[in-house]
Amino acid sequence: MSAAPEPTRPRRSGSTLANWLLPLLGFIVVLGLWWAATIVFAIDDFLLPSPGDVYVAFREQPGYLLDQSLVTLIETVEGFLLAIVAGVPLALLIVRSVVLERVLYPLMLAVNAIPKIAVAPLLVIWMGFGQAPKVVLVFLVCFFPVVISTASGMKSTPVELVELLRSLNATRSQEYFKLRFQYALPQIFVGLKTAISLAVIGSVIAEFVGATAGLGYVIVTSGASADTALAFAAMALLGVISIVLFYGLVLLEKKLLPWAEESR
Amino acid sequence: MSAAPEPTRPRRSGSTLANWLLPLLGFIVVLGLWWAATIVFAIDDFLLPSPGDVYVAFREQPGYLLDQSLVTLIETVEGFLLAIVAGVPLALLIVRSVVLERVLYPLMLAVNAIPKIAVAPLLVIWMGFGQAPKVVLVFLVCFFPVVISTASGMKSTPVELVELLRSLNATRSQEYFKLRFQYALPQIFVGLKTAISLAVIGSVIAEFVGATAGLGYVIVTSGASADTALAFAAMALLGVISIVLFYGLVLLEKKLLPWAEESR
Amino acid sequence: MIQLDKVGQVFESRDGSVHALEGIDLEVQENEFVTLIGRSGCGKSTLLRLIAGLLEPTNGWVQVAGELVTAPRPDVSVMFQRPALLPWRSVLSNVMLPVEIAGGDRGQYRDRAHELLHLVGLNGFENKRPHELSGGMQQRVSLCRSLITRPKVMLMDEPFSALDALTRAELSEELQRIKMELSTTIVFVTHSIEEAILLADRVVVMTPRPGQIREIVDVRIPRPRTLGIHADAAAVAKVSGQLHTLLMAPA
Amino acid sequence: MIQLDKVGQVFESRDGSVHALEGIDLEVQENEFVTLIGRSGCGKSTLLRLIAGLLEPTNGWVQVAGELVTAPRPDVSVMFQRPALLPWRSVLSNVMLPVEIAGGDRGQYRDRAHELLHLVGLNGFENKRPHELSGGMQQRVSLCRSLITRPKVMLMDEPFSALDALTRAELSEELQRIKMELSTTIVFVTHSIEEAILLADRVVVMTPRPGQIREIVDVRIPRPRTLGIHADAAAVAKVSGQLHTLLMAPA
Amino acid sequence: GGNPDSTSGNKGEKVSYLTSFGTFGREAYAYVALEKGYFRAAGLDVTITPGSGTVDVMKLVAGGQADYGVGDFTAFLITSSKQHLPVTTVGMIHQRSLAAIVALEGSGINKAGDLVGKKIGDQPGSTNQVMFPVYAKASGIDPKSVQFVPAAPPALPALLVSGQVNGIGQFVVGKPTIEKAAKGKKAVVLPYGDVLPDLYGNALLTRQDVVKENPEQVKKFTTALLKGLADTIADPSAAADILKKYVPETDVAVATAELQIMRDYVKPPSYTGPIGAIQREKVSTVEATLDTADALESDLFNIGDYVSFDLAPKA
Ligand SMILES: Nc1ncnc2c1ncn2[C@@H]1O[C@H](COP(=O)(O)OP(=O)(O)OP(=O)(O)O)[C@@H](O)[C@H]1O
Ligand SMILES: Nc1ncnc2c1ncn2[C@@H]1O[C@H](COP(=O)(O)OP(=O)(O)OP(=O)(O)O)[C@@H](O)[C@H]1O
Ligand SMILES: Cc1ncc(C[n+]2csc(CCO)c2C)c(N)n1
Ligand SMILES: [Mg+2]
Ligand SMILES: [Mg+2]
Repeated sequence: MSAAPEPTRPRRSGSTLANWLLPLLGFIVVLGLWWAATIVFAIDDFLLPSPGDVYVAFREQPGYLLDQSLVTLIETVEGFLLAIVAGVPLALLIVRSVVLERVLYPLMLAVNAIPKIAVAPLLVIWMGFGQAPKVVLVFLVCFFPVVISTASGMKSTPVELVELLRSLNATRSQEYFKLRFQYALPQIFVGLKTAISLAVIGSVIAEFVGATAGLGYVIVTSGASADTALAFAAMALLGVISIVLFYGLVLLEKKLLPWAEESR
Repeated sequence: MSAAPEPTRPRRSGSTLANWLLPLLGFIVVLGLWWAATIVFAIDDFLLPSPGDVYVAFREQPGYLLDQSLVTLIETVEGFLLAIVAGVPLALLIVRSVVLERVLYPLMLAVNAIPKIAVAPLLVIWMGFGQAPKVVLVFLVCFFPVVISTASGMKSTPVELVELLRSLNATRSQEYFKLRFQYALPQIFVGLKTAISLAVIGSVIAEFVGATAGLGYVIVTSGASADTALAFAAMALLGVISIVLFYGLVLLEKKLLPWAEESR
Repeated sequence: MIQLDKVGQVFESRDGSVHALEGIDLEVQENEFVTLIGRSGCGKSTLLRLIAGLLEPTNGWVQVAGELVTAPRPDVSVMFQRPALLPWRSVLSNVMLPVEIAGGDRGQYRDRAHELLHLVGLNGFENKRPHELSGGMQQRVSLCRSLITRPKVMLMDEPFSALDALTRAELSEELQRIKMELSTTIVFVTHSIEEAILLADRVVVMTPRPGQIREIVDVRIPRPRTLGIHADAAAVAKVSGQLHTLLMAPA
Repeated sequence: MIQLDKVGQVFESRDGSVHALEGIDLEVQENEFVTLIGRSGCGKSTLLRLIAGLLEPTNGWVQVAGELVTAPRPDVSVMFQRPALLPWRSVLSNVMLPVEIAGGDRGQYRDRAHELLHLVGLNGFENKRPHELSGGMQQRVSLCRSLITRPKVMLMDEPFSALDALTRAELSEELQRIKMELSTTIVFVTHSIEEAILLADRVVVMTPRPGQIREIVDVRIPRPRTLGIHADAAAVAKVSGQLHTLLMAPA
Repeated sequence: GGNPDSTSGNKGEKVSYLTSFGTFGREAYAYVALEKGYFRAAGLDVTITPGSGTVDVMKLVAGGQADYGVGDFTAFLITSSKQHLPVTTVGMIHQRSLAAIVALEGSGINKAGDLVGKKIGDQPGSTNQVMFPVYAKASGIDPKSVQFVPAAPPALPALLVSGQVNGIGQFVVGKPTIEKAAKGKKAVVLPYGDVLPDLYGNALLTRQDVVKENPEQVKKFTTALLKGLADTIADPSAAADILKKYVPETDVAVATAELQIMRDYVKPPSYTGPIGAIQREKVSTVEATLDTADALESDLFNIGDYVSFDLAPKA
């Protein structure tokens, strides 16, 4: 309870240099091992291109690849935002009504269990070749974690705080907007961080079917012409997009919720 | 702190009947809407088969579909178990070494960001047509949530308990096996529950490429011969497998960790 | 100010019904300081929640300021065992929360908030977040919050029990001082005999299963009272012994 | 039994170094009951952790039973503020944990575990899980656990502070009884003056920044001592007032 | 239930084989050869696995995961010119290309000229898409006047029937499947072979080192497989029944219809050579056609590395 730091809580060890250096080191070691493997075992580059091959594939058409990355990025972000816009209010309803919760949870679980890759062609058939089916797929993929984390965050609001607002004669919407939603934010961010990786995968899966652009499209077409190095370059860009979006959320969280880190 | 129930904690509302009836009702309503939609809008059955069509497709070859389900189920469970067997020890290492954590986390994040569907063909090229690439893909998909949840569970062990064991002069391995691992179990189960849905999806994705059996194979082949009803039947079975595995884990957790529910 | 008449409260739960309170008759005068003491589970919190309008009695009735209580009242404030501050709000905006919820004129109350924070020695901390304060400071913020709307009645459910004994003593003395400056009626739940005696005009001793009032003890020690060495040590020891016996003995 | 000689402890942290303890000289006799009292952050827990061997002093040295302390010792047991029970273990197996960790003969100790549980009034609860017990009962289990290996020294860090005042009084009295039956040396940290006086042969009063011993007060009140009405009220009030003054005044 | 991954069960030389795509009726001949014991008689213990398109088959054969596989010859040449996979052709399943654009009756598409301004769905990199410019030029339309949208092969029939596209790239043998999906509507098939008679269809592929190190096995395998192919086109419905035995989800009627169509592509009416033969002149024509279409990447490309004329049945 005292403001003094807890004596035995493990401290973040030291320098920000280590924060960057160690992960970088990890990546370099992995790249090195990969490269060595392709040389030592003389692996054909259609089986496993070396990092050099992948870099060459990227250098050959950087502009094109970046354009495709942008397409994927936009689909990803749109679907992700859509999932937030739809998921948060639904979570609110679920928290307010036990009946709705009982009815909707197993349904969402079942929908979540359906492999989205099997749904992608159906979406194209229903919605055509535009961005719509991609955004919808991303939405489908993100929806579940967003709803679950928002609902469970709002439910975990301590009874003492809820009772405080009740004792102040707060309305239902004050209870939800001044308290529960705010309280749930850190947990909502956990859901968002889960969802964002899924979102990237979702847009790629959608682009496997009926797309004319995007990194998923690049992967399919390069696969179809046995250009494995190009496929790897596209996957590496996907990795970059994922990591950037993930740490973007981490940053946003730190900005928006400075209280969350210290007070729990 | 008292043994008496907390007065304001929301109680689980009533009967077990509602526990079953409400979700069932949800499913029935959704099936009804779906069926009505196919009739009212006269939707062609290769676009959206009615629940009846799907049932007929299942009835035509129940034995065959159940065999394929079994194939998928076995791959799923094998990859899932493999992820546990490999992920838990790795999590242990991560918890023990800050350097390893710093090196491995971003790598795992990057690997997790690569769409597994793009990896599936590569696995087949590297490992052939057997079960191996499917199991490996399931493993890849499950690994991350298992490691993350195990590591964060072990790390969240209260310092007071760790200090207790230290004060008893416990060895490092006693600290990890008598305390941290056990303490992490509820959180490990959270990871397992996340992983199991992904596992099912993973095995299906793997079966899209170079498989000769399994529900994923059924979905691909039925799609290619425009038998949408059969594809839906396979997806429904996938939903069933997912839900069964999920609730199996829930049950196992209740059995193994009766203390977890009440004491936190 | 507060009247309880044959109040009973029965909770229905899976393993049968719990008689949390039975036949409670209690009258609290305006400006009086009453403490409730009793073992865990004897219904102290339930009683407070009934007065606060957070719960409706299954038997009898509760009146505040001559009106039947059916919902939380704006002139009754509640303070809980834990500070219950919203972690994302600054100290000032936590104190202002009741005004904001009620939709009052914030400008006018802001001065009062600053005054109150000054009163409890928290001037300069207005823009800190709760996690930057110690437990005792947090509980002081919570006290200011429950005073901001000038409540006629303050209901306090073990507000200091999570604090260490020294901070607790400080805050108890502070509460007496504030009580003397602002005239409010206070019902205060505690586990501590020391605290009950220090604060109360009357101590209500409760016994559990079912929750009933066992005895009401008058504390006729002049104010301001302090812990430690003082002239009334003998009187305090007497009341203390009496309460101790009442609480420890079987009902 | 315990000797501290010019013990100092400096913690290095991001915002500079904290002098948690400085120049602590203290000798605790065999079979003595010493309580440590002081405001939050004055280094009480740090002192206990040094004696327990969980921390090495940056200055001076710590001896237990004539030997320099470098690691936790099997004949020293520690009891914390919270019960620290493993939630997946039964009461009995929680009590047996130290034996299990040390790899001792379980059969022999099992009888002792049952005896201890009987001593604290928990017979019949051996196979319950911690969450089925109240806070006071859990702390009793924790007490049994710290007694199972017949420690020569018991270090207790605010073991009862999370309990309500009445349960706390009961357990304090129980601890005195046990102490008289089993002869151990006890160092007991508390925030409560009442508790410090009730339990101690000597009360060590500490002051913060840097953590130093301000004074050591002898408590010459005959045992067994109880709360409530008793013959020594005046003596208790005197010591209590003295401690109060020492603690409240600036260092 | 059945497992399409089937072996003849006896102890012979272990050999693995990939179909070109899935286990449609058009792939029945391998199962026929297996069922009738032609492989066993040749001392081979063959495992059949469904493939997933020419390029995947090439990669799997090149990577050693399969010894033999079937893929479209044109797609094979185009891919080989870019990626130089160590794969070669040892026999020709279809003497004429099966590639076609398929539309539905009543969609206004009845001939190549009607494709102008239309939307065609196809798998990226498929022969149908790659060869379309050649086909369009030969048919007298501007290739750029037709829009191709990419889609996975399994989604193509549904896309066509749902009207999302006006036509799809398919093999001619896909007609029965489309008609089944279209619920009675007839399919209009525009085979590339009508205007590009020299294009080959599917070819039998194997690794270059197998050809070098074990030509005997290649001969035995090719002979046995082609014998199955001969039986299949002689009696399509019996072949479909055999396929059904190994692949229970087979629709026998559709498979039979496919095989009936395929007959004219394995042994065209004007064709006099043996089943499976590869003709040098025709390969040169194909190469020239591809060159004019700018479909071959590299000037260093030596077609002799990718066609093993010696091992194929001789005319
Ligand atoms: N909502 C409820 N449902 C069922 N039983 C309840 C409820 N609220 C309280 N009780 C029961 O009523 C009795 C009185 O509870 P209450 O919380 O008022 O006691 P208390 O005196 O405040 O205890 P403590 O000192 O531990 O805070 C207890 O037996 C409790 O279990
Ligand atoms: N591991 C540590 N690293 C840095 N500072 C520490 C550490 N442990 C303790 N301190 C600091 O040392 C001082 C003494 O801490 P300690 O926990 O011993 O106090 P305490 O008397 O037990 O307080 P409390 O009554 O709140 O338990 C405090 O200022 C604390 O912040
Ligand atoms: C159902 C169905 N069967 C076969 C093909 C033909 N095919 C499969 S992949 C590919 C491209 C070659 O790499 C081609 C032509 C198809 N499209 N759809
Ligand atoms: Mg209470
Ligand atoms: Mg401490």
